Amino acid sequence: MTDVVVPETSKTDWTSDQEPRWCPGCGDYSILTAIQLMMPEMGLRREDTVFISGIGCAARFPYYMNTYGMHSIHGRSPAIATGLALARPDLNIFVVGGDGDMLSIGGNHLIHVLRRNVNLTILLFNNQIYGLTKGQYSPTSEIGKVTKSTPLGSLDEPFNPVSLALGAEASFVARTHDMDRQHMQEMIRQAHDHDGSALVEVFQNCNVFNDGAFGAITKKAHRAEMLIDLQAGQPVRFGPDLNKGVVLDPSGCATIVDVTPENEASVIVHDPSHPDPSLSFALSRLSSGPYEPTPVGVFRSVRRPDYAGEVSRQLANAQDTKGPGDLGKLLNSRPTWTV
Amino acid sequence: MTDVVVPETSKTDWTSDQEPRWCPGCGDYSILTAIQLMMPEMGLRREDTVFISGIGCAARFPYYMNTYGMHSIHGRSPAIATGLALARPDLNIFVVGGDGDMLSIGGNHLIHVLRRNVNLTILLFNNQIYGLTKGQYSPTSEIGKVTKSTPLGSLDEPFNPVSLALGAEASFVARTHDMDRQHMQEMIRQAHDHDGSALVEVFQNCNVFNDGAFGAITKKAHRAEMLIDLQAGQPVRFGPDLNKGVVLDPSGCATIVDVTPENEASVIVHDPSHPDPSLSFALSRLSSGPYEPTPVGVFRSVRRPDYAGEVSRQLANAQDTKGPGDLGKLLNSRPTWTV
Amino acid sequence: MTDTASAKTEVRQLDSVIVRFAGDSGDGMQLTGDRFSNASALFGNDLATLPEFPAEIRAPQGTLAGVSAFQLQVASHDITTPGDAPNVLVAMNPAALKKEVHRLEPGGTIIVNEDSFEERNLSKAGYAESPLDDHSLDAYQLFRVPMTTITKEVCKDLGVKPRDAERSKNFFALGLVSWLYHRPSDTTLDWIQTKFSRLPNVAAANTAAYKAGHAFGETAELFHVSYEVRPAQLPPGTYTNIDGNTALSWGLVAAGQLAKVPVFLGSYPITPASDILHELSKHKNFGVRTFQAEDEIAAVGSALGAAYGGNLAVTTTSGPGVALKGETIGLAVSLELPLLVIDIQRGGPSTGLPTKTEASDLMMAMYGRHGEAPLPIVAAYSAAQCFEAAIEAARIALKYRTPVILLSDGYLANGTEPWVLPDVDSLPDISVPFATDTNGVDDDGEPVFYPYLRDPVTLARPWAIPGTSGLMHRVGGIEKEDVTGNISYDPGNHQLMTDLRQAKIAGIADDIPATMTAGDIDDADLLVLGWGSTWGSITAGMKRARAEGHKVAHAHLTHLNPFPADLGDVLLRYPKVIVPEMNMGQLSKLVRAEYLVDAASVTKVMGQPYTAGEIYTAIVDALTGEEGGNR
Amino acid sequence: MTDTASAKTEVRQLDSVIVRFAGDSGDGMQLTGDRFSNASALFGNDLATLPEFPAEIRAPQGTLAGVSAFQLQVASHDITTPGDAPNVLVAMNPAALKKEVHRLEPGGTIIVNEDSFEERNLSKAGYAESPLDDHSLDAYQLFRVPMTTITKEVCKDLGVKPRDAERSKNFFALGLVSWLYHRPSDTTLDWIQTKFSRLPNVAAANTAAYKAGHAFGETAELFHVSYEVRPAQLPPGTYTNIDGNTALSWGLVAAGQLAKVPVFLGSYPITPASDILHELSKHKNFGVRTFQAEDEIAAVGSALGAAYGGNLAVTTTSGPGVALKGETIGLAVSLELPLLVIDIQRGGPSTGLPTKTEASDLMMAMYGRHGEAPLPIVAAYSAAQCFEAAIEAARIALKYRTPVILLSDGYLANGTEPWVLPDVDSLPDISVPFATDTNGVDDDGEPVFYPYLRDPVTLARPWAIPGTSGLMHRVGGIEKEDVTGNISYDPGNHQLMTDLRQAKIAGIADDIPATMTAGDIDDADLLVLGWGSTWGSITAGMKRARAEGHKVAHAHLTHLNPFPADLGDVLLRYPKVIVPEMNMGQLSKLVRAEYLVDAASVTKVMGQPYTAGEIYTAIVDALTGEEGGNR
Ligand SMILES: Cc1ncc(C[n+]2csc(CCOP(=O)(O)OP(=O)(O)O)c2C)c(N)n1
Ligand SMILES: Cc1ncc(C[n+]2csc(CCOP(=O)(O)OP(=O)(O)O)c2C)c(N)n1
Ligand code: SF4
Ligand code: SF4
Ligand SMILES: [Mg+2]
Ligand SMILES: [Mg+2]
Repeated sequence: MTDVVVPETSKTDWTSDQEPRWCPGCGDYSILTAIQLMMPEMGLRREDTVFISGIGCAARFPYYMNTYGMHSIHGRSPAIATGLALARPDLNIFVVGGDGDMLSIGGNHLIHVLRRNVNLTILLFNNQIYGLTKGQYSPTSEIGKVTKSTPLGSLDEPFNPVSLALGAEASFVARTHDMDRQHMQEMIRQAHDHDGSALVEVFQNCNVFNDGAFGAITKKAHRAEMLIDLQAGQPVRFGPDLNKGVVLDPSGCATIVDVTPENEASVIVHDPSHPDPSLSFALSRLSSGPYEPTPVGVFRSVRRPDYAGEVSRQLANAQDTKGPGDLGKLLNSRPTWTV
Repeated sequence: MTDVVVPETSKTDWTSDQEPRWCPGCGDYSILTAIQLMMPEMGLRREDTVFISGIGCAARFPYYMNTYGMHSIHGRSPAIATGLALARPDLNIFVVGGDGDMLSIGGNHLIHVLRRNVNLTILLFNNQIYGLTKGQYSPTSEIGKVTKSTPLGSLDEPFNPVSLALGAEASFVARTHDMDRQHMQEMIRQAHDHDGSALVEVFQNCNVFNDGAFGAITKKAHRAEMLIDLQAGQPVRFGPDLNKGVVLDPSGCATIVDVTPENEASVIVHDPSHPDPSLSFALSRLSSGPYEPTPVGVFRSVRRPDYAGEVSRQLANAQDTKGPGDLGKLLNSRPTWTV
Repeated sequence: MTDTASAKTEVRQLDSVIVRFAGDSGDGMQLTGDRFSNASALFGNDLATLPEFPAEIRAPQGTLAGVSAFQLQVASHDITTPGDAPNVLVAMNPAALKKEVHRLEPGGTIIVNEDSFEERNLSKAGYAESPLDDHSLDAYQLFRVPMTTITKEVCKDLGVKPRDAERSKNFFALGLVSWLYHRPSDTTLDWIQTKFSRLPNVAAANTAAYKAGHAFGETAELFHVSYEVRPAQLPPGTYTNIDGNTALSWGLVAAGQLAKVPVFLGSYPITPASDILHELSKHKNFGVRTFQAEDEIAAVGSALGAAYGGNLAVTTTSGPGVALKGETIGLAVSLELPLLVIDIQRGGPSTGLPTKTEASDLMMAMYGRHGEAPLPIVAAYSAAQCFEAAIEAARIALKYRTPVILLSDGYLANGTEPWVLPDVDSLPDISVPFATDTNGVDDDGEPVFYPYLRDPVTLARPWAIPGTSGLMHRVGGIEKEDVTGNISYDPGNHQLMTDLRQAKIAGIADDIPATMTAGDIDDADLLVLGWGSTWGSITAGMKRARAEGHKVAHAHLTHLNPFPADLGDVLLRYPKVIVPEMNMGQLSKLVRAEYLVDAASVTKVMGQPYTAGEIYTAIVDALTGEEGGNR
Repeated sequence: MTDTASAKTEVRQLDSVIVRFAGDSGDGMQLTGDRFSNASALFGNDLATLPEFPAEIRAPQGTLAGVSAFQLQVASHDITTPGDAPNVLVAMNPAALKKEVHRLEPGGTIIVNEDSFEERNLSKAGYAESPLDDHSLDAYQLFRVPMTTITKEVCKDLGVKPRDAERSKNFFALGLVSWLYHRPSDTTLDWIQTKFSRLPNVAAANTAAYKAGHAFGETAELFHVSYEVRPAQLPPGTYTNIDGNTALSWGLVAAGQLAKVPVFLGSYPITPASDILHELSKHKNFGVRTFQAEDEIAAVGSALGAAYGGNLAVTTTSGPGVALKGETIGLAVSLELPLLVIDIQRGGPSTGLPTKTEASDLMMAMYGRHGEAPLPIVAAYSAAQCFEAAIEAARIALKYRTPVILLSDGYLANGTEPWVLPDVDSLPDISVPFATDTNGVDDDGEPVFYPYLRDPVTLARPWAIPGTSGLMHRVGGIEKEDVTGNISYDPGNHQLMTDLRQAKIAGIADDIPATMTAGDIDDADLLVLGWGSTWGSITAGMKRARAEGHKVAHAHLTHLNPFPADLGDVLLRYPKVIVPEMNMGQLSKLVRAEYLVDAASVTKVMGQPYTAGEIYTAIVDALTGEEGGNR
């Protein structure tokens, strides 16, 4: 709000007096820590920072941040945050929610916020389950999932949140996971730096209702083989000795190959800032569940005018053109007569 | 319902006694005619056919079809149709709505129906405007659109309905327009034949509030140059002498080129049934507004189990395993004691 | 062109006249009515209007379903309704005649566009034979005017295509009726020039048609009498003719200025509320932000977000939209943030009658949320008063940090009346301070901010907006501990907070005006209790009853929750109470429950406002013992 | 192992006993309570239970917020509540003791897990000093039992890891209390074997812990008295111990069978309603389809679609979900299709107290839709009666082709009681025929189907489902013409349809049982009017008052809209009426408005059911003139 230097803060400054109420061992703790450690580094002011969430375990997040915050209702955080962002383009607004909150009941608000490019950093804690309501399947649960509401297995094809966001014109989409603090922090930093909506999918372990959902790719021992670390300007390679690479096959699909001197040149060079999201989309299709090599990192990051900024610009223009509002003039703007 | 031969019908059999209440010249009329002419050809029974709609000009559609029908509430037709499809997998269910109905308020239901693959033929009449409420911009209106609610021009990036559907795991996505009856009918036929959700975007002219929105591509004189007719198994070529073609550039984006003997082989061969939607997605990005060459036809058509069928299968299995439900047994299924 | 009638015709003075224009949706009847109203307003009459149009953009041409009508009353005295039975019906086609003629006063005047009474149109309207020829209209004064023919004729030399020329026939009708009632022509002709400045052909055709109509009246020897309605003796001031939605929009702009905070509107289009979105989106230079959301839930959500950010947050909609917003409004009740929810009511249930009026959302406004979620309800009672109602609703929302539901309806929204412009400087200051400082100390004596520490008088909690250093806090929809606002599942705390939320709203009764009463306040035999847009009809109906010597009082509620503190006393003052409502008896239920008063319900759910006559009849019935009853 | 106490201890006979188990969320208190209940049920006691748990999956360990409790009353006679003040409190940690001890009866028994009273836990609970040592509990009988230590000890040789062994300490507590109250052990031990058949280690540990607890009671010389509660003299029949949500689910399964149509459930998970979705999804072999929708709007939408297709369509939710479903329920009112909307109420407003009970959605059920959209409301009054209530709600929905709201609440949902299983053959046939033929002729004499031609008695319209040849028709939310169902904006038709929709619902009054009354029906000085889950507390509270000679009657409503036809007469029979509700007075408002009866509201909004004592006090206060008042 003022233009003095942002005072230095530490993790404790960003920690509220409320004790987290997540299950012991929940992945949400590590995300919280990562963010609390990250805030001082990003040089934000606590009073200019707001966390908005819906309902769910993930959505308890704002209570634990010593910032402004609102724990709203299920699914509506992107809409509420949009209003706040439009009213107050000066704030740093984070939106936090689970896969049920943001992709089930809140799916529409999410895709609309992404296409509008409202200046929000959106953290989607994807644990592929409904945690707070004690274990029903979610829109990211794999087909055949046996849960309380699907004793014979679920039948619904899950969303791939990255594909969905890209299809919804998102200008920034990234993916990370709760086992790698540094990577999480890097994604969140980039998302926050981005003008407009930035969606970060965080694979998050719910150790009570869906334990180990991402173990096959996020366990330290599997990471080299199973995580494809997307880096802007770099060939998309992974594996212990970067012996694997991703190429585009003739049908336009991203495919994993063993990199050889012959095919090395055809390995895709990742360009998240390409105006056309097609290649990012193709990369998002590499894995349809966390059992195959899965890309993490920034899929897409393109500049587009931020919605709240544009709204403000229209207001400023209107004031420039018409002069500041004059109530008396307004009331007299239709034909009048005097008695 | 019965297995006797479907009696032959004609357009009048499919026409209800209600006079259409659209503006003279509205594109909805030609879509209605196309469908009324099409139904007899598809060999459907009227009593087994249901049209479900939300609210909007487009959504008046069911009233004019001599079938079962429901004109429901704004945005909810995909949800209502899902329930009907699950309860009655024997029916042919069509869902009709406008861009506001299906992509604004109803966006979430649409994307969930698509990922679930509920057996519905979904016709999205995209006129890039709110017709019934007299001309506000819609989620498909181009940026800068001056409407009643955006006197200084709209600021929202529009959805590309095809991209959105592909990002939402749709198994069938097509696009057509209200000026070409044959093409409309072909798309609708294929959509109806598809098992699971089939989305057909129909460019539709609202001659009162957004006249000529698609004129640049759908006027007869422009079609050869501006419509890219996607045909399964065929190279993606267009232009008066098919002199233009679509290739994939190294960054994975679909690009239009003048076809030469040298590059002819690299012209994309369209494969809507490819399990990976990446190339279909790339094709959907060719045009971001109806001023550039725009693909029409079937973008994607892959087989995936139909949701309602799967639900029925689980029921049948349960009956096979447990025997048909016995109420007395159920009541006695917890520990009991007798007084 | 002159404003006085030609010498041949007699000029009669009238106190008031009721005119109804009716035609096909494409015939421009709304525009015609609007112009007639404006000319009358500028001439100095008091007036009230009632536009009525079909829900379709354009229903099938020539059919009954496609008829669009506009009724207005102009008077030389203070009036409050568009009148009951029209004196004149202008019918542009057979369907319009068929659908509207039953409304006309006995012996009233019918002016038809004779050209349109050809076979196709007659049959579309369901006439086997032309009513112009079968004596079925003998009880009326029928004037057959070949409007289309003459209009085409006068446009011939203007270079206008015949089809376009035909479109101007409504201006012919307007010219004719303007002549008949001595309306000034300048206002209308000027308006044509301005409006169609970019389409000179159209301007020329409309002007020619208007003048032809006017001349036709003067010269055709068809009309032997013309009428004059003198300017009304309205209180001095500068007037404008205004509809409810515009007045409401301006009230919101004003409220922002008076509260010294930016206005934020989150809305999703819906009839009959959309025009508020349209109007507010024109006033960006007032710092007004408008956001067309993806649906009503996002609309109210965005408004709540803006409220949290310190804006005067508004969401506008109609019944179906309010039904969708219930959960978020409940959150606003729990968060105790200021929020204006504006419901322009229309015919229900479900999609109902989208373009028709009704006032059947009162109970939803009271109770349409889960749990105990009380909030204040304000209702506008006339088109012009929507301005004041918006400011009052904003005042309450801001002062008490609460969502407020403001009820208007389709009749107020689209109807117009002259409005004496308020002196801007006399408008109230409704600003409230944001919290800027800590307001307590914690156990260790450190200063802290308690987001739920209440003002002892208003019980409002502090409004501390993001960006304020040192006041960081979290709010949410789970029950909050008193004072600290932290999550609390404590049984006693939940009771306390529930009691506090209720007491806060109940306490507003001391901060609102006493019940507005009129008529035989001291010695009436009957009280007519109303709310919302029935004000005009009740006023007019009561006038009629009192003119006949009946002793009747009228109490009208602008605040539906809480009720004015004196309402119980007011109700008990009269031996009988009737409550006419455009619903099935919603307010009557509320006052019966609250005061155990046998308030009899009078109901009308027909998509149209009460006529003065209906109210008059209800009054007489109640006084003669046939009380209550429907319609 | 024996079910009789050892010789050393005296055995006292009790009529009833109230036990409360309390511990950390991770301590398995719900399971412990559940097992104790089941053993008691199978032993033949009457019983009622009240589980209470935090909203978090697992709140911070050892804190007050993390305490989970389970109270039950077992009795040798007919009881209707889980009891007021527990006779015994089992506290597994300091937080549980701190939070729960105030409930205990004077001189009541406290059994603590002594091991957990170490510094860290004490300080988490906010104890400066151990309450076991500071004489603060001197007014009670305190038993300190080293449950953790003994449990670990007996598990030592079972090959169970110490951490896992510790987890079995709740079975130690269960064993001990089972000994104290002479509960049969076999039921519990058998259950352990079955439940943990795949985890033999766990089964062994739990068994060992249970037996150790039992043995501890018998041998430790700590307890000098043990208690026996004889089986209750319940009416003959086969019983099962059932919670409200299961009873309700089974009622829905039964309703489908009785209606001879498939059941469709469209639902979105929400506490405390989710278990109905879970339960119904197990019964696919009954042809029950369950669909977990993307949100509540889709849930009710899908149900409406299934209703249109001819299913018995149901949607289950809690308050926030009903708030979202309002618009679609309004459509169902307009379409006149059968639809069950089930609201398991919880503490509000907004997210409120998700795991706590409240009955504050009655007004929303009545009025939570725009326009005039009346619908029937049924409320369950006990856990077991949820079965019947579901069938009754389905009966009304099907017969009258209308959405019905069925209200239950968190207390009924999770609480259990013995239920005498109904004879399946005695259940009513609630099937209704689908329309199969045309029902009129058009102007040309051709047979046609009129979708809004009503049954003259029920006013229900025909239910013609897709697939029926010759009956194709369209329905929608815009106002429909009487009989034909075509879109109609006609004013008179709208009034007619509004009247018809209201008359249809009002007419159901003739098709429901008379008001359920009990107590001094003929000569009471006071009527206690209740609805929903207060039935048990009112019954118990009234019993107490009548035992003291007060003349009190109890009327309990299972149908809230319309009211039973005789309700007005019932109310007028008594000089005073009080209405205790778990809200701020919602039913009292409805009856006051309807009957102008001065029904005084008694309110409790604390997330907990009324105790019998609170009702008793309200009765005495009312009789002695201190009527009404809160709590
Ligand atoms: C309107 C509404 N519907 C349903 C619920 C119940 N509910 C709370 S959280 C939740 C889903 C939780 O899943 P997710 O969003 O994935 O978050 P997680 O708990 O897994 O972090 C549901 C269904 C609610 N609170 N409000
Ligand atoms: C809940 C609700 N919100 C808003 C409306 C008002 N409304 C009716 S149709 C419509 C949008 C129409 O646009 P579209 O869906 O594109 O259909 P079109 O008229 O263009 O065919 C709106 C906003 C409504 N009927 N119900
Ligand atoms: S239920 Fe799952 S997501 Fe929720 S707090 Fe526990 S471990 Fe975390
Ligand atoms: S407003 Fe537009 S979309 Fe609606 S009927 Fe008229 S032309 Fe068609
Ligand atoms: Mg989740
Ligand atoms: Mg549209």
